[in-house]
Parts: sequence; structure tokens; C-alpha cells
Amino acid sequence: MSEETKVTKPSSGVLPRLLAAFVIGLILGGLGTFLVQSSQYSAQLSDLQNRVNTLQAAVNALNTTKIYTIGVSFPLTGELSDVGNQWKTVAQMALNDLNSELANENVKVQFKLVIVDDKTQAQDALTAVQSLAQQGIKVVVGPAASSQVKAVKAYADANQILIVSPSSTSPTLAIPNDFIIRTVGSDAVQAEALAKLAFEQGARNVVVFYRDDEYGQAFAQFFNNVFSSLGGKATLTKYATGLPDYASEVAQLSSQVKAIGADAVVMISFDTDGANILGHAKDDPTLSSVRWFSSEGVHGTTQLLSPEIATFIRKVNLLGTRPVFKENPVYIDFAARYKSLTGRDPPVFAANVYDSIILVGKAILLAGKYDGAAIRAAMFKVASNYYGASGWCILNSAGDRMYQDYAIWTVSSVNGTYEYQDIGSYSGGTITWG
Amino acid sequence: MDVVGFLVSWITLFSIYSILSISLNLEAGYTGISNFGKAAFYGIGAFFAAVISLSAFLMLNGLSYPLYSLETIISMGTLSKQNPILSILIFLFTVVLAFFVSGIAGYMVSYPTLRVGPAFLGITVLSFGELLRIFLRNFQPTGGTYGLAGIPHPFAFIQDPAVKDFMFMLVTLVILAIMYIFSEKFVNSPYGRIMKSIREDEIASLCLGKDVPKIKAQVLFIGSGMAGVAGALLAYYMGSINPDIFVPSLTFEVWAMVILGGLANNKGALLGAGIITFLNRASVILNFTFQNLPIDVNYIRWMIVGLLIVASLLFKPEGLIPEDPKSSFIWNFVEEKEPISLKKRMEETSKKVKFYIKKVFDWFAMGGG
Amino acid sequence: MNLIDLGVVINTLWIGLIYSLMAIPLTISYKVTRVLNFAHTSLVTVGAYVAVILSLVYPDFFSNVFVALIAAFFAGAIVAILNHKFVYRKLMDKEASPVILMIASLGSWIFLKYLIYSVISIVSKVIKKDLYFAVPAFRYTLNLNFLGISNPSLTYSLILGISLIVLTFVVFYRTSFGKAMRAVSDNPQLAQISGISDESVMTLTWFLCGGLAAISGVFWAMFSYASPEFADSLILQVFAACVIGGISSIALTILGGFVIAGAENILMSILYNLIGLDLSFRPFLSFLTLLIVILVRPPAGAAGGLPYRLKFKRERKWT
Amino acid sequence: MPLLEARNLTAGYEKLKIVRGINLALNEGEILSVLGPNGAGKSTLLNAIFGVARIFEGKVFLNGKEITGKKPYEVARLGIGYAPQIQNVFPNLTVEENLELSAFKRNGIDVKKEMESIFKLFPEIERRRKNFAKTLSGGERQMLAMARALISKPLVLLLDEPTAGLSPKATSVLLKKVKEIVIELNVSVILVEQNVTKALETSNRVAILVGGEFVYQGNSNELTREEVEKMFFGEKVRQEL
Repeated sequence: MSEETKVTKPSSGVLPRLLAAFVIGLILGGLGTFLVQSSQYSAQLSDLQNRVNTLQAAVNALNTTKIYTIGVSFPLTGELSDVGNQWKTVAQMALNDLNSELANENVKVQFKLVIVDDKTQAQDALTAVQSLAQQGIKVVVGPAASSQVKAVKAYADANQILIVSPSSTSPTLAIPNDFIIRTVGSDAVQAEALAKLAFEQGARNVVVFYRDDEYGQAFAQFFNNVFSSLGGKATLTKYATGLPDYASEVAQLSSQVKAIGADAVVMISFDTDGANILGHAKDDPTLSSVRWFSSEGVHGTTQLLSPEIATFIRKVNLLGTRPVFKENPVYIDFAARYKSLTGRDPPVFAANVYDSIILVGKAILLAGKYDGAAIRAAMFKVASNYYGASGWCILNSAGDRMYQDYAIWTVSSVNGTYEYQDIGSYSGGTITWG
Repeated sequence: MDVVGFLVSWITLFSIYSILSISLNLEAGYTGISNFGKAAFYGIGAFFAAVISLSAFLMLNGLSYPLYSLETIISMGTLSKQNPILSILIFLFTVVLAFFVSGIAGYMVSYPTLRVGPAFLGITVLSFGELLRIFLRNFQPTGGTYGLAGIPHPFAFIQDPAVKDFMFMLVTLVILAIMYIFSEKFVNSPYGRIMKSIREDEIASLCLGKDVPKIKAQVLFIGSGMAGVAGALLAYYMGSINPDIFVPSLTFEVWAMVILGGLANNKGALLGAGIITFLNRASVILNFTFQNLPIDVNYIRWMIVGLLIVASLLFKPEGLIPEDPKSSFIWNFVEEKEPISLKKRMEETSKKVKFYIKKVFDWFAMGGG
Repeated sequence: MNLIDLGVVINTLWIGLIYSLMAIPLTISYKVTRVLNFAHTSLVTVGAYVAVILSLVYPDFFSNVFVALIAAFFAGAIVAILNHKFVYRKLMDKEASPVILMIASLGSWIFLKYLIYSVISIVSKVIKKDLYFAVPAFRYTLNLNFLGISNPSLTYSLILGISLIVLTFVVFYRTSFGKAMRAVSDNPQLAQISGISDESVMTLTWFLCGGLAAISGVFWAMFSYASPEFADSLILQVFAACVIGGISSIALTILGGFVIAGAENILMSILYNLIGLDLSFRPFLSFLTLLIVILVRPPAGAAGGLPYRLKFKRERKWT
Repeated sequence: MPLLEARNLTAGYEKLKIVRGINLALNEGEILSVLGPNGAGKSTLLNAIFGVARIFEGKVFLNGKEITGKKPYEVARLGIGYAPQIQNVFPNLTVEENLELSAFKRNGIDVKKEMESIFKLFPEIERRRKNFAKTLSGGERQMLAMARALISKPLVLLLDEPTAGLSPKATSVLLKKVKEIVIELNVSVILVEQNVTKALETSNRVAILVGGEFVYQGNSNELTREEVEKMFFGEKVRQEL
């Protein structure tokens, strides 16, 4: 009978189980520490092996080709999938260029890309970088959005994985001595360029229509600072990101422009939202009667070249800034090749993606070994003498691009079709036309 | 390949998601509350932990930067390494408090939503989550769209990243174990049987004199609290959070985990979370093996994840581990099955053992033929 | 100060119409088959992309809106039927609960979404055009101005959308097929013993719903744009419209669509002009409206607090 | 040859066998009452004939053709009408639509004409032909259910407790109607009933089902109500007979 009572009333309470869990945890912990340490030993061993291998490689001389893998974390799906998928093509172009250059110079090194989708999500970016790092990769190009870069920062710093983001522009990531390198100029300069451009074009009372994310928020703030110091008045209006359509926002914008009697709209957007906003603005009489200015986000979308939107752009004389060194032969060559490959102009930050891959490749070569810290140090050296598709890539102490020149772009009609054109440049604080 | 690193990172993620799926299982599996706002309570926990630990560190060091500013992120890099005991204390403190903060939020949300009736409870909580997310996006003190970064890792003082991650994994595992044991105890208690009775028939439970809305609210308190703990762990693990992490699709992912593993079964919740997080993490191996396919390998990866969810449901529509019939309240009524006593079971086992021993002896007796 | 502009009203009309068009098939398919279909978004996207791709590849033939709409209708219908045959039917045969069906639809949504991504990536490589963000070619060839609305694709979608809704009503309430659908949604067992094959009714329902969803996708692409993600960002609003209608009646669903659209546009406009509420609060308003509607006037008899039973459980036996 | 025949039928739900070893034959033009206490398996028997319940063993024939294992809608199209006890109308359809539906997809039936003739039989529901079925009273619902089962001109009509919950007067009216129908529409009826007296009055033959098995089959005028009720309570009447 005593067994019976034991069945109905479980004798073990919570405490013994917790204790058991604790003991199991301890055992697991010991085991894990052992594993970690043994993996360290094995890492040392493999380091030794590597050295032997390099020695052997040196002895065997030029017969073997060494292959380095560069990790890439791009938003192939999710909100930024449009640019992400085009960047993929750009990255492959850069890789081919890099490899063929190395082959031409008879360097027995080749590079390989592993592209992992991060879904434009912070947590997926972290798992993407972790997956790459666990496969022994030390350099990752990407992720795209600042929120994603922040999510991978802690892991990258601790494990010495170099993150090279081609498009993160958030001012809260200008952190010295970390493993984040950003090959794109701070928006502070571009905002200044855009503000000066708008002011020079006669705008005094503008509505800044910006996306409600880190990019838009920072850009609008910088723009407002510069524009007010010049003597203009800027009204900031933000719109939600990730919406499938912006017709309502445009309607609101129109009524606001009418209400405050603004003479220009400054649009700070990405490509899909920007093109959509312009597509709706063309039907609005108020918005067709003021000037428009734009950041680089919408540059390169095919939609802007469609006759109806292009006519609108001509009518409101839309001018935009974009980070590129004007009449840069490397960029012109790059853009032409990209167009022949895909049939369209390079998307936003394409040149930065291209340069990021090339820079990473050269930094690995200079470092001579596949190690995050060494590549990081080499990266600064390589970047200080590198002139690429996006111009001079010199980095400052925070690992961000130091100088960035900007082109002034618009859409104009050439032989009956519409094309993007750079009609001026912004360099060292002044605008030069032509 | 770094197998240890992979396991550590996967198990950490698995533990966080398991806590979520166990909490959802308590609500949806055992009590029949279709909570589609899991992400909201997850987010509340994460933001609470981030805000408290960041401001605690800033305050203790006499700094007064805004929480999301660059200066905070930079100074946190050094501050978090200075005092191990403080880091761990703040971590434990926020994780425990996150339970109550999220739990109270869940309890409060339940008040109006339960009055609506269960059919629309799911969408009501989902809307609440979205409202919260959009609000946080526009709420500057917690960073707005910048989010919060530089959240001090509790083991930041450990130099070796592998050991650091391993310690964190251990902590999440221990918390998961506590949650698991707690919910197992909970659902097998008399209270758990009331929960199941509510799931099976609310009106009947009402007629039995159970205060159904109150019990539902209490379950939501516990479930949301557990989600809050998971959120706090996520915040410390990632070191940065922003409102857009806590989108409704995250909730659906947790639902898929629970359904896949089998509703009303905590083991199933673990299994579901394990399978989906493992698929997400391990399928990246495809990216390394298959390059230059005509279709991007990432798309194939996600397609396989979707297919596997459908396939496993087709294979076992009741989930991989269906609800244990013996512990089910309803089943006992229908089948009128007597639980087998220990004595009987032992007798049966000893009979079996004797049989096999005899067989072995026979085998030897036959000369091993 | 002018609180509401004409543009805002037109947007409300149009977006309300689109929400209704997307919500109606969701409601119908839920009523008849008891599947809360997350893969609905994929159907919408499939429709939009079939029209976009065909009109870009064969501009001569498919630049006609109607041809493109018909092509999209059949594409969406086929995908929906295949999804039903390979997933939902099999699960129903195993007597899976509606929650399981919902999660299965989540699975097929993930699968279809990335299938669409794959197809787009291949096609855009072949035709050398960006399809991740595209508008159909016929958008530029439309010319029809109506009621002073200058945007021709808006005019088209308004006229076609309203006629489609009318057509749906006719099908649902006047034809014998519609009656059979309603019978199955009322009581599938009784429908069977009255000699209605529930399987053929369900297949036809998916045909209709898939096609309608696809057509709403084409309308969206005509006015806005097509991307593999656009329907995902719409789905919550569409669900909200359904829920306001209690996922029960078509008329209430349409009302729901317009209520949500009104909150997003007219209410937004008023609040923006009155108290300067940020435009980024627009999605906030739609969910707030949904919450208020649910709490104040619970749809479809969900009122009265607790003694209201979960409608999920399908009555299996009526002995 | 009997019109409808069940041979050695064992049926139930899922794993549960509710009726066992049933042999039943229905001849043309007769009314067969199936009587039995609650839970005897009367409704399950009808469901088994109709392919709704699960058949473990045995076969069902209609006009000599086997219909075992056919889907309910196929059985309905072969010529069996069924009015279940509860949930027997489509509440969100109008009365007319309820009737129309049953004739849906049936060849050679003029729905309009049939409906008029059915309405002649059931003037009570003709008055409410445009109303939703959910607004009907219990008796009207039963009539509608019967009408719905009849409109497709079935050979056999299965009625599952049509008088449950009706007042005595309504019961009489309804059962009188059943008798009329048999003559007028030339249909055979299996009537499951609880009201023993009325059932004996109405039917030609009677079968008594207790605990899932037939304990008696015979002409209804050979039995009295008391004898039937004795059988309900399990007395071994079978040996006597």
C-alpha cells in the first residue's frame, strides 16, 4: 500500500529538481569549459598547422592558390530587399574584378563570397553574422540598416569580426576602436549639402518630409540645423516606414504645404517609398507647384524614369544630392558595366558596396593573415590610399568614411527618353555647377 | 567549423524562444487563450531591462546622457566591464523584475480584452502590441527609431568571448529549466486542471463556480511575465534593441513552434522551438555548400523552412508530441480509464524482465545458436 | 483651417475599396472552409506579379488591363486550389482543428513568399528589369478620367473594384453556387446530406477567393507598386477590416474596410491638422480604431462578456 | 427485394462501436419505426446508412446497389433524403434557398415546380418562404427539414425524431403529414421516434433497438405500448415471441 500512496503524492518537490538542474548545469558547465578550452587548444594547434602550411606553401611556391572567404550579410528579403538584391549583383561584380586583377598580377590568392540573407531584421542580422563567424569567416560586408549593425556590434567586437557596412549612416554608431567600419559618409555632410543647395535655389520655407527611421531622423535633424543657420525655415514631417503605399501621406503633405505656404519640399526617403511618394505627388496640384529636393535614396529607381513621373520631376525641377565623386572614371565605368549587366542604373549605395568588397579584399592581402584585428588595422591603411567607385575612401578614427563628395542629380530628357544626370557637385562646402 | 560556438549560440536562442513557446503553451495550449500579442510582452520585457540597466549604470557613475546617445554607447563599453558583481546583480534584478512588469502589463491588457469574448481576444492583443510598437517608435526617451544600444552584458568582464557566451547560455538554460519545471508543476496542479476545463468548456467551468475571467487574467499574467523574461534575456544577449524587432510575425513564429511541437504539451513546446531555431540557424550551411545557383540559396533556405512546417503538420496534425492523454482531464471522463498503479506497473515490468532473462538463459542453454 | 482635403477623401474611398476587396475573399474562405488563410498575402502578391511580369514581357497583348486581370485571376485561383488540395484538404481529412489549419497556412505563406522571390529573381535576370519594385506596363497606357479624378489607374480600379464587389454579392447571394457556399459555411454536415459535395464547393470557393485576391493585387500594383513584401505590410489592416465585420458577413467586411481606411486617412487628417499628430502614427490609428470597435461594439455577437464560446470548434457530430 | 437493406451492420464513431450486427430491410411504400430508449444508437444507425458514421462491418444496399462507404452527398444523390434531429436547417439561408439547395445539381428536377408542390404539402412554411430559416419555430424547422429532404424526390426518407420538442398537437399534425407523404410522393420512410404510441399509430412496421442491437422487428399492430416499454427496460421479450 505504501507504494500506492507514493504514486498519488509525488514525493519530490521543486527544490530537489532545482538542485538536480543546478548539478546538471554544473556538469554541463564543466563539460563546456573543457570543450571551449580544448577548442582553444585545437585553435592553437590549427594555428601551428596553419604556420606549417604557410611554410609549406612558401616552399611549394606559386603552385597553390589560397582562397579567402568574405562573408556578406544583405537584406535579400524584407523591407530593403529591393536594394539588397541589386547589391548582390554589385558584390559579385566587385568580386570578379578583384579576382581577375589578382589573377592578372599573378598573385596566387582568390576570394569567395558567402551571401547570407538577414531579412532586414536585427535579430536575423545577428544570427547571419554568427553563422558566418562560426564558419571561420572574419570579415562581413553588411548589414544594411543601422539597427542591424547595432545588433551585431556586441558580437563583432567580442569575437573580433570586422563588420563593413556600406550603408549605415546613423550618427550613434560613430564609435572609435570598434570592429564596425562604415564606408559611407556621414549624413551630416550630405544634409549640409542639401540644405545649401535648397537655400541657393531660393527655398526659404521648406517642409522636410522624412522617413521615420534612424536614417531619416538623423538626416532631417542635420538638415534643419544647417538650414536654420542659413536663415531658412524648415518644418519637419515624418512618415511611417514599411507601408505599402503613401498616397495618404502625400495628401497630408499637400495640405501642409498649402497651410504653411511652403515653397519647397525636401524628401528624405529610400527608393520604394520615395518613388511611390513622387508617383502620387504628380497628381497633386499643390505639390506640383513647389520645388522639390531629395536625398540620395530614390536615385537610381527605374520608376523615376517613367514618362509621367519624369515629367513631374522636370516640372518641379527636382534636385537631389548623392554621395559620389563627380566625373569619377571608376564610377562611370562601374555604372556602365552595371547597366549593361542588369539594364538599369546602379541603386543607392552601390558604389559603396563595390568599394567595400574591394577594400576588404585588399586589406586581407595587406594583413597577410586571416584575422579580424589584423584586417581591421590593414583596412585603415588600404582605405587611406584607395580611390574607388565612390571616390576617396579615407576612414576617420571611428572607422567611418572621412570625406565624401556629393553630386547633384536630377532626371533630364535625353533623345526622348529620360535619364539620371549629375549636373553639379558639392565638395569642401561649395557647390559647383556643370 | 566552430561546433562549440554554433551550439552555444543556438542553445541561447533556443532557450529564449523556448521560454516564449512554453509561455504561449500555457495560454493557448492549456487555457485556450489565443494570444497573438506575444511580441508585445516580449518587447516590454526587453525595453524594461534595457532602460533600467542603462540608466542604472549611467546614474551610478554620475552621467546624464540620453539613453540612446552615442556617449552612452561609448561609455557603456568601459563601464560594463568594471564591476562584475554589479553587472550580474543588475542583470538578475532586471530579469526578475521584467517578469512582473510584463506580467502586470498582461494582466492589465486582459481586463478589457476578456470582456470582448474569446473569439476576438487574439486580434485585440495583437492590436495592443502594434500600438505599443508604433508608440515606442515615436517615443524619444527610449530612443524612438534609434532603439537602445550598448546594453551592458552581465559577463562583460570575461575577456574570452567564447566563455562569456557560454556563461550566458548557462544562465538562459537555467532560467529555461526553472520556467519549464514551474510550468510542468503548474499545469499538473489543481489550478492546471481548472485551466484545461476552461479550454474545453468555458460555460461549464463557469457553472462549476470558477471565476473564468480571473483565471484567464492570472494565466495571462504568468504567460506575459515569462515572455518578459525572455525579452530581457534577448536584450542582454543582443546588446541592442529597437521597436521593430517585436513585430507580429515574431508572435506567429512562436505559434508555429507551439503547434508544431503539439499544443498542451511543454515538451512539445521545447521541441517546436528547438526545431524551428535549429532550422533557421543550421540551414545556413546551404549557403556555404551551394553557391551560384540560379535561385538564390537563401530563398531555398526559407522555402525549406516553410515546407517543413507544412509537411510536419501533414504528417502529424496534432503536433509532434500530442497532449499526454493520461494527464488530460477530459480523456479520463470519456474513457473512464483507471490510472495503472505503481504496483501493477512494477509487476508487469518484472514479468517482462524475467521473460527476457529466461530468453537469454535459454539462448545460452541452446549453445548460443 | 481646412481639416480634410478632397485628396484625402478620394484616398479613403480607394483604399477602403482595396481593403474590402482583399478582405472579402479572406472572409469568404474563412466562412466556408474555416481556414484563417495567411497565405492570402501570397495570393495577392501572385496576382500583382503575374500582371506585372506578363505586361512587361508581352506588352502588346497584356497591356490591356482586362486581359491582365483575367490572367492574374486564374493564376491566383490555381495557386489557391493547389494550396487547398495539397495542404488544407489533407489536413481536413485528418480532422485537424482550425488552429492547425491556420499554422499550416502560415507555413504555406512562408513557402509561397520565397517561391515568389525566387521566380522574381529569375525573371528579372532574364528580362533585365528590376522586378523587386515594379509597376505594370499598362499603368502608363490607361487613359480614362472620371468624376474629376485625374489618376486613370485610380479611376479604373474604382470602377472595376465596385463592379467586382457587386459581382461577388451576386455570386454569393443569387447563384446556386453561392447558396451552396453559404450552406457549407452554415453547416457542412447538413450540406453533405443535402447532396452538396463539400469538396467541390471548397474547391470552387478557393477558385473564387484566390482569383479575387489576385485581382486586388493587380489593382494595388496599378495604383501603387508591386514588391514581394507589399501584401505582407497590408495584411494586418485587411485582417482588421475582417474582424470589424466579425469575419462573418460580406457587407460588414466592406464596412470594416472603409472604417479602417477612414481612420487612416480622414481621422489622420483631422488629428494632424488639429493637434499636429505625426504622420508616422497612421498605422497606430487603424489599430486603435480596431480596438475601440471591438471593445465598444463587439462584432458578430461577441458581446456580453464571457459566456460567449469560442467559435473555432467546428461541430463535427450532430447526433 | 427490399428497397433499403442493411446487412450485419456494425457502426459507430472513431473507435467506438455503437450499433452492432444490425439487419434491417425497408420495403417499398412502408413506414418503418425505429424505437428505442435514449442512447440506443438510433441516430447512429441512420448516420451509418447515410455514410456519416463510420461503418466497421456489414453492408448497406439501396435498390440492390451497394452504397456502403459512399460519401453522404453521393448517397443523397442516389435517392435517400435525410432530416436530422438537430441542426437540420441552414439558419442563414431563406426557406426557399434551403429547399433550392437540396435540389442543387440533381438532374431532371424542375426546382420551381417541385417547390410549389412541396409548399402545397407544407402550407405552414409557405407563408414564410422569404424568411431566414433561423427565424422559424421548432415545428416549422422540422417541416422545412422534411421538405428539404423530400424536394429531391428521394426513394427513401430518413426522419430522425421529427417530433422531438414539439407540442402534442404539432406532433400529431407532423406525423399525419408523414403518412400523407408516403401516399402522395410514393416514398418509403424510416422514422426514428421516441413517442411510442404515435409511432405505433403511424408506422406499418416497427423495429426496437436497445443497447445497439435490434431486440424486436415486426408489424406495429402486433405490439402494444406496454410491451415496447418493457423491451426498453431490458426484459427478455424476445424469447416469448
